[in-house]
Amino acid sequence: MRYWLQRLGVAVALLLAVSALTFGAMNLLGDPLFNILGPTSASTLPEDLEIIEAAKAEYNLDDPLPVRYVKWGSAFVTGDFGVQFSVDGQPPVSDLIKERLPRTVMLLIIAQTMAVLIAIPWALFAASRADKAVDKVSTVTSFLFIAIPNFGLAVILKYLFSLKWSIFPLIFNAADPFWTRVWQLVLPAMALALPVASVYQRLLRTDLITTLQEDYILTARSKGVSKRNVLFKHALRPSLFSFITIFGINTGALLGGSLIVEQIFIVPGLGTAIVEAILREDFPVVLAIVMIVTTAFVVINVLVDLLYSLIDPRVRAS
Amino acid sequence: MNKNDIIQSDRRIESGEPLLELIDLKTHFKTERGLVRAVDGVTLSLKRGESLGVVGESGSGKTVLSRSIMGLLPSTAVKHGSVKFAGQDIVGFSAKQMRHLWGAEMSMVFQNPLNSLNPLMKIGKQITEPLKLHLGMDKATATATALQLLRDVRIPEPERRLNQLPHELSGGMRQRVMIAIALACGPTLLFADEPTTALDVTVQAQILDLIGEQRRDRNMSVILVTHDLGVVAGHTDQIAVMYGGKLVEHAPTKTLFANMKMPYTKSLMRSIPKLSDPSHTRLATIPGRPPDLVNPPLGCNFAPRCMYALPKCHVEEPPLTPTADPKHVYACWYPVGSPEFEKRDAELQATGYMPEDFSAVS
Amino acid sequence: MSDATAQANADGAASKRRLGVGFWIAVFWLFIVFFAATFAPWLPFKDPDNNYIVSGERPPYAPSGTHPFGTDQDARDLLARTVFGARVSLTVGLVAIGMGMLFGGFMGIMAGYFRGWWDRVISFVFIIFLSFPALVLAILITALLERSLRTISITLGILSIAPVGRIARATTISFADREFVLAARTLGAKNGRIIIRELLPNVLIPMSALALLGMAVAVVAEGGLAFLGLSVEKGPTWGKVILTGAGSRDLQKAPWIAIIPIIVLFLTVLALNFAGDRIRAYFDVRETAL
Amino acid sequence: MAGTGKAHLRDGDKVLSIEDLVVEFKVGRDSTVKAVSGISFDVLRGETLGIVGESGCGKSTTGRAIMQIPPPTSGSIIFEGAELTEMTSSAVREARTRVQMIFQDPVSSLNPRRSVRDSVLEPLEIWKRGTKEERNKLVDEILESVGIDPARAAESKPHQFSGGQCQRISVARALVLDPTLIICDEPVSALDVSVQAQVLNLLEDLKEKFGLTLVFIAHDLAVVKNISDRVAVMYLGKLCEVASSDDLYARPAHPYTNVLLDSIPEPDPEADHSVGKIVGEPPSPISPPSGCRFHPRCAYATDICTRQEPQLRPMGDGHFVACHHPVETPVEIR
Amino acid sequence: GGGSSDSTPDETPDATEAPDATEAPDATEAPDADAAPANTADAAIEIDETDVVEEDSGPVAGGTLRYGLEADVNGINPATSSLSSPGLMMGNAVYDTLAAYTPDGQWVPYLAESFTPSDDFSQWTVKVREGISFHDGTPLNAEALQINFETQRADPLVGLAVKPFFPAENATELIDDLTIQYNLSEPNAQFPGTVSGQLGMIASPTWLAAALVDPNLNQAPVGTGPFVFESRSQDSTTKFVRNDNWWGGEVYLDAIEFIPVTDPDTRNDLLLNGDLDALQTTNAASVGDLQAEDGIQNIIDENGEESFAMINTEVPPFDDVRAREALAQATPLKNYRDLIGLGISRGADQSFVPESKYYNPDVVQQGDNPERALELVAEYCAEKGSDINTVLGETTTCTDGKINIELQWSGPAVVQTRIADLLNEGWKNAGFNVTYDEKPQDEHILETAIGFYNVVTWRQFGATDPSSDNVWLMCRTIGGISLNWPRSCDESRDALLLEAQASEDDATRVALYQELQQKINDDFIYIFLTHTTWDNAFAANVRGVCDRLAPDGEATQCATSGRTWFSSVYFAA
Ligand SMILES: Nc1ncnc2c1ncn2[C@@H]1O[C@H](COP(=O)(O)OP(=O)(O)OP(=O)(O)O)[C@@H](O)[C@H]1O
Ligand SMILES: Nc1ncnc2c1ncn2[C@@H]1O[C@H](COP(=O)(O)OP(=O)(O)OP(=O)(O)O)[C@@H](O)[C@H]1O
Ligand SMILES: [Mg+2]
Ligand SMILES: [Mg+2]
Repeated sequence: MRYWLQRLGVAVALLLAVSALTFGAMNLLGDPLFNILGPTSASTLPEDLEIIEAAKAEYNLDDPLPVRYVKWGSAFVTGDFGVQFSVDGQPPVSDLIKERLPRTVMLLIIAQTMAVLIAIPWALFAASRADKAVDKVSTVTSFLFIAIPNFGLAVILKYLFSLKWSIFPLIFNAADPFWTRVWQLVLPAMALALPVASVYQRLLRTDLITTLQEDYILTARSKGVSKRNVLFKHALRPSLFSFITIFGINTGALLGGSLIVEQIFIVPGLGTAIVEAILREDFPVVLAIVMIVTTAFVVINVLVDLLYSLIDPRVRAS
Repeated sequence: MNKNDIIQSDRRIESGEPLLELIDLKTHFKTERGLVRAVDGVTLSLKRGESLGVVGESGSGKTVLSRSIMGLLPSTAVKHGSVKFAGQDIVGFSAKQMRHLWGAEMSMVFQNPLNSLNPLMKIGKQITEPLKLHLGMDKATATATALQLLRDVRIPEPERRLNQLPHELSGGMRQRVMIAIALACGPTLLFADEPTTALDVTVQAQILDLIGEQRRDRNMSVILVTHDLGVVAGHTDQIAVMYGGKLVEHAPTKTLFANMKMPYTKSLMRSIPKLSDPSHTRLATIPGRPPDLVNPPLGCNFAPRCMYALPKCHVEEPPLTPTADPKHVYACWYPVGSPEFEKRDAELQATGYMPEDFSAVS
Repeated sequence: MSDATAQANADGAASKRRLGVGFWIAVFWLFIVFFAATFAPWLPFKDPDNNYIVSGERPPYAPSGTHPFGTDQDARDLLARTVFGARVSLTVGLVAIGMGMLFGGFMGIMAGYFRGWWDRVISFVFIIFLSFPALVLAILITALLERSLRTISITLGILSIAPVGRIARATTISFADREFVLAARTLGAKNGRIIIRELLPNVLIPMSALALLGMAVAVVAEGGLAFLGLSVEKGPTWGKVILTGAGSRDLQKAPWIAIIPIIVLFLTVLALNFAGDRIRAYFDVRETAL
Repeated sequence: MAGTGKAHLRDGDKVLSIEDLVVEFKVGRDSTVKAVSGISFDVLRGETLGIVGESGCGKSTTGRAIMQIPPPTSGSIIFEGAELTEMTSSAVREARTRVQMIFQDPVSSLNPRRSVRDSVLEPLEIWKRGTKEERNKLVDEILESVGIDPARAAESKPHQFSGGQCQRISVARALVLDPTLIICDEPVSALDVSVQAQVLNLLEDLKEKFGLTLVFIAHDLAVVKNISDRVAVMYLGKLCEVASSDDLYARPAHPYTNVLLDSIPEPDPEADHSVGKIVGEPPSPISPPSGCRFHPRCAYATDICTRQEPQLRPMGDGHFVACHHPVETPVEIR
Repeated sequence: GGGSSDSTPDETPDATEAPDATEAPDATEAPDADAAPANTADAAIEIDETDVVEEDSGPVAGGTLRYGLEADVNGINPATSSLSSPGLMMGNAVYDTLAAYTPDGQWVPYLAESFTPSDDFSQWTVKVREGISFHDGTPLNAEALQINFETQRADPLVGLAVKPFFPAENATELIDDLTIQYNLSEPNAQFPGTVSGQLGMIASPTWLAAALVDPNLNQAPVGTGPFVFESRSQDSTTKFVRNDNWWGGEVYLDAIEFIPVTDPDTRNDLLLNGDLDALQTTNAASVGDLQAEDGIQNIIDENGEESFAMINTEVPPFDDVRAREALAQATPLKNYRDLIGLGISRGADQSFVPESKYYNPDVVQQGDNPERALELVAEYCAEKGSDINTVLGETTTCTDGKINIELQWSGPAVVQTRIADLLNEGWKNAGFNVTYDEKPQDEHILETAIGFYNVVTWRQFGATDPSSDNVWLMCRTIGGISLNWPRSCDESRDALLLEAQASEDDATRVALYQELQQKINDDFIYIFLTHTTWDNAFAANVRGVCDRLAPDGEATQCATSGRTWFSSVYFAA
């Protein structure tokens, strides 16, 4: 219990730090007034000055930075993420998030699922034949996938699967029915998943090989357990730890990858949104997305911890 | 091989034929450095109910020997010679064929009880696994049997243990569980590879007693692998001494301790501090390090470190020679008791068995 | 020694002690790339910015004797652009990982050696950086500041601090518990000496293997930034050169524009990854003796 | 047993004197491991004190407490007349040069990335002893005396040596600063018997040659007996019995000592191995048993053992035991 | 369509920048957008008939048209959003304009029943048709027009294009329920043309008022048009469904989905794959491909904007005409036209295509003359080399005999970068030392508007009627925020512009505009590069794109600056 409280404390501190950093950076390096008003912010006409004054008052721009941060933060925790500066009419950021988040979440879920479904059997296969020819081929393959930059892979996949062979659709269309949209996300997810699967595979393979050298594997074999059952029942579970850790950490990295993949596959998700928002210095959007991502990161890593203790009761004990 | 063969061979065992027979067993590993001759020609036999101690320094091939018999070797290993188990040559058996023997006919207890139990699997499951596998028991029967096994190895509160994980048990208890697993299907041959090295002395005594007791109760053969002459002394019927992958001396326990023939065995014996000796008693040492198994020395493996070695030892490999007692064999040109040995020993006595030059050791 | 480890060591010893042909091929490739990049202005490459238009023929021109890698849509020589692009990509990689090693390594060792509050604070800083998706941070900085080589190198440098630092910390911790460190303390060595003489050599090797991987990551990250239009403004970089030909139209009609630089990038990243992996394995001294 | 008391402390030229040493480690928020709970002993100049006991009984912790890593929770450690626990950290650093330690794992006690000669030279460099030539000469001499070829040491890393050789190098490193006291924490447990003998012999030789005082920690009573003049038996953070090594073997008074002795497998097939039996598992040092800490596993335990902690009392001939029911009747006090 | 902020013939907005040329330029463009009574515009509109399949039996109802746009928009409120081509396209679905153009460039009434000018063209009386109501049920009347006008004028950005041409007071008068009078500051014979684009799109006043309070409503437009807004997902699909009660008659399509696809290649691929039924593009390569493709119908329009490099005449060094000329002479015009225009977008010397009646054959864009450029640079530097180029900070205009300038453009976009590199390649070899400054589009527009630049790449001009482009050229639009981006004021030029605007006579106007072109050319304000080629491409089964009729029966223009209309569109059965 205490442990979880402590985790919570760290999580909160982390969110505060991340938000303060982002908030500070955006306000110091950017020009919020311009981002709210656009060209009008530079106007010297009297009627425009009024608008400028009004905007300054509305967005507390005359307050010192810390005060603004606190105001932003206290609104944020009540679910008021502010308005989008760069969109006409300044609709609430929460609208954007509501629309985009599910797409990105779906993309990441498909990607992670694919990665795991590819990586685990692959690793089991490679580890059970460690250092044989097949394993070497698999190692080379995984190296290739790790070394190919995600933008390169995305471009190649799109070219082959969408353009050349027309297996997957070229574009995400928000107006299509749910399952069609899911289908539209499969190829982008694949671009994210393949390198990640390779990373998972290599990690899991190494751990499996280590595990397979443990005495208890020998025990299992000397009991007469078949090779397959040794792999699945005895070796897999104890080998999952670094895999799970990386799985948690990778969620952040995957989101980074989705910035580019969403761009290439034209998926209007959080990745596209944040790139756009950053370019236009749409602070509330950037902040909201950064906070969501960080929170997700924290939550996932807590889940990973939970998963740990599920997999390994020894952790629960301590 | 199938189950029937084994049952058939049971008759032969009772008829006094050896349960296990090794004839010139060699196990070599292919590595980039070259061929590692981890076990290099071992001939032995063991009757049902007997216990054999295998001793030797680290790296002498004890573990590889027992795993060669079990067929639990990595793929880089190459075996020659023959291993007859219950009359059947199992040297060429595939892992699939061996699976019927593992657990059921021969099983193993490992050195490190911390590692040899699956850390994430409940004790109960680990014990019932082979029962279901080999004896086809259903869950309830298997659990009942497991309970009985835990009682047999004297684990307190066995019911509770079934649902515990290894880390919740102490080292000694884990080793007992290991033994219970090994005994589960009533094997005829048990390998115990340094079963007590990681344990405290007090616990060690308990475990060794337990193994001995189970051996008698079950009329099982035991091969006890250890580097501790003290351990084999009190718990085996015969002893095989290994050096550099070779069997260098083999005798019934009492015979061996009474009449060590190999200078190596003798030096090993002398290097152990004994409680009965007064404090500050000078210990004998064996200079140098064990032979490189890729390029073993010419002649006797032990010659380079042997304080009694004569030129012949460096050229010609001594064969296994029986003594007056045909059960006692050794491989040495100038065994303890031979005139050459005695002469040299007298010289050494004067120097307190210290090798003259330490740097020769490095 | 338990039998399992004995065996593992014996198994591993065989393949571990040699770097292998693959490693040397990787090093050879890296050497070529680094050499060409470093001395590009003095080597007989074409002008990477010039438009080598052949009158009457519309670029892009396919690879040929005059343009071994072909040209892009503006008839610029892709070999020259790839080589000059390497200057940027490799600078970014080197600066990034240099910063990572310097700051991350320092912080990681401090955290791992002193533990306690040092550790808590530094680890927290690392977590902050790790919980941002790196690319988001990179875009944030490059979008808000000028997009010069310096900004981008430093940005990616900042990003490599946390990952390198974490490894440094973990390695330090694993060594700080070893008895030789304890021995150094019992001999009266002060903290500074222990860190420099005892820990650093041990931490540095895993870190330098990581450095190669980190360089690979930075080189790819530059490409990612280029894909978002946020790489260095002026002059070719690998990412920008690839992006020029990455449209589906050019991929079909003039695939060499994107594919050749992608292959160069890919091979370089592969070589860095591979060399890093080999070095790590090579120096992974598991104490074998006994 | 869980004995306290100081009856066994002696007068004389004491190199080290420890009184009421307590070391506790916080684990988690509200539990402490009571690793060492108030032990006292002393070591005379030129003497070898052996400390034996089961795994986890606090042997290493005691050894490290002497080096002040970590400093003990309470108690006094007087080394050559000076109280270590009250020294400034630089004074402790200075004092450490005269107390040295050798560890159990020979390989991990040496820096894997430095040549072993470097490791041996290191202490001299730290303390800037002598000129460069003098330092080199000294190191070479000491390496020779532990049987390591200095030339090879200069170019080799630890993993190129065997365990026994590494342990000898550790000994050389401990020796270069010319210490008074060396604490050996299970220096031979990881070695093969043949190599173990080499190291034990070496220690005996060096002790004579350099006039050392040793504290020798081990779990193997036979080894301890071989090298020690006096042996202290520990159980769960307390002392059970202190005696000269021959005396301890001849007439072990504490039930635990008896069990220990009986458990040792003698390399003699005729030996009787059926006597000492111990029951149960060692209790947790987080919540040690009341009274005599050995009582839950003791065949002789009575009511008093659960309530009252026995004090060390003399059994004659410098033999002390902390037990309410010693196996041999102790000499009546006064 | 007039000035997009975009500099190039290619897809302006770049990959990351979804909404296009947002701000000022569009808004401003709209008012005068398309008013030419007698423009030969037509000459440059070409319908690629070859691919049109056999005429079928006639319009049938049904089907959803998926239209690929070059960018998404920020909002679809004609009174407050600066609508770029994609925005205007969506507007065409949901709004009707007061006037429309015929294929030969004449304005005709559309939502308005009639336009009646005063004698001097300084007052226009507009009467709207009776019995029309907005999608929300609000009736269309004169007051609705007035509210639309005032909302436009009050908007800080859209207002920029309105205010310079109307008096502050009494700009409109309500005559009766359906009639309103507009009072202009100066005579304008082309007034109805100005209400055929964004400024003529009439939105529901109820909705306009609500949108002022809740600006989110800008995303959900309400007009009188043939389609009713249904849903919008930013950067993805905006959907409109058929208005079954459209005043103009039967509408065939069930729905239209507008899908922004910023990458021109992908947009093409989607059309060819059948994921889209139509698209707009200006990318020369794409246009070429689409024309080569069988089964695709193309509507090509070269009348639109021109691409050029635009020079800020206020800040040294370009306050000196020699420096400007040097830059022009240094410009690799041929390379640009070959490599970027690909022979698809033709080279431009002025803002009129050769087919236009206003075209001045004597005006030739200077360029490709580095020797001349170097001479001028030397001359300039000798004299004014120590002036300060404030755009570059405290840098002098010349160092080492080279002029230091900054090139700014809107990015990120691949083609934009290629263009910058290409221009730089010419400039740097002819005495210029160029600093790059790539800016996100809105910042780019802002810095251009406030005059914080040396030279930018830009795209603008080409209104159906040239008078609609006045706003870019007149002295009165210079200010804190200038729509006269180059900040080049010439009273005599203004006089020409006003005279042309007030005249209905073709010959007079031709002469005036030709003189104007010569003036601009002499001043080296713009370095004209190419004429933009707009292509609206349709799948083979899309019909009726050019069949839209005005209520009074005239045929209407079928595409302008990349946008088309939808009321007559249907899918072949
Ligand atoms: N898989 C393997 N490949 C190559 N060599 C091996 C392998 N397994 C063991 N060896 C080598 O075979 C020799 C004998 O090893 P083995 O494990 O049998 O020794 P041991 O007598 O059991 O020693 P210990 O007392 O340390 O357990 C050693 O030199 C070891 O390095
Ligand atoms: N740093 C520490 N933190 C917490 N507990 C510790 C720490 N060091 C030692 N302990 C605990 O203190 C007790 C005594 O440990 P110590 O290492 O002194 O035993 P030992 O007698 O040397 O055992 P061994 O024979 O296994 O080396 C053990 O229960 C151990 O778990
Ligand atoms: Mg072994
Ligand atoms: Mg210890």
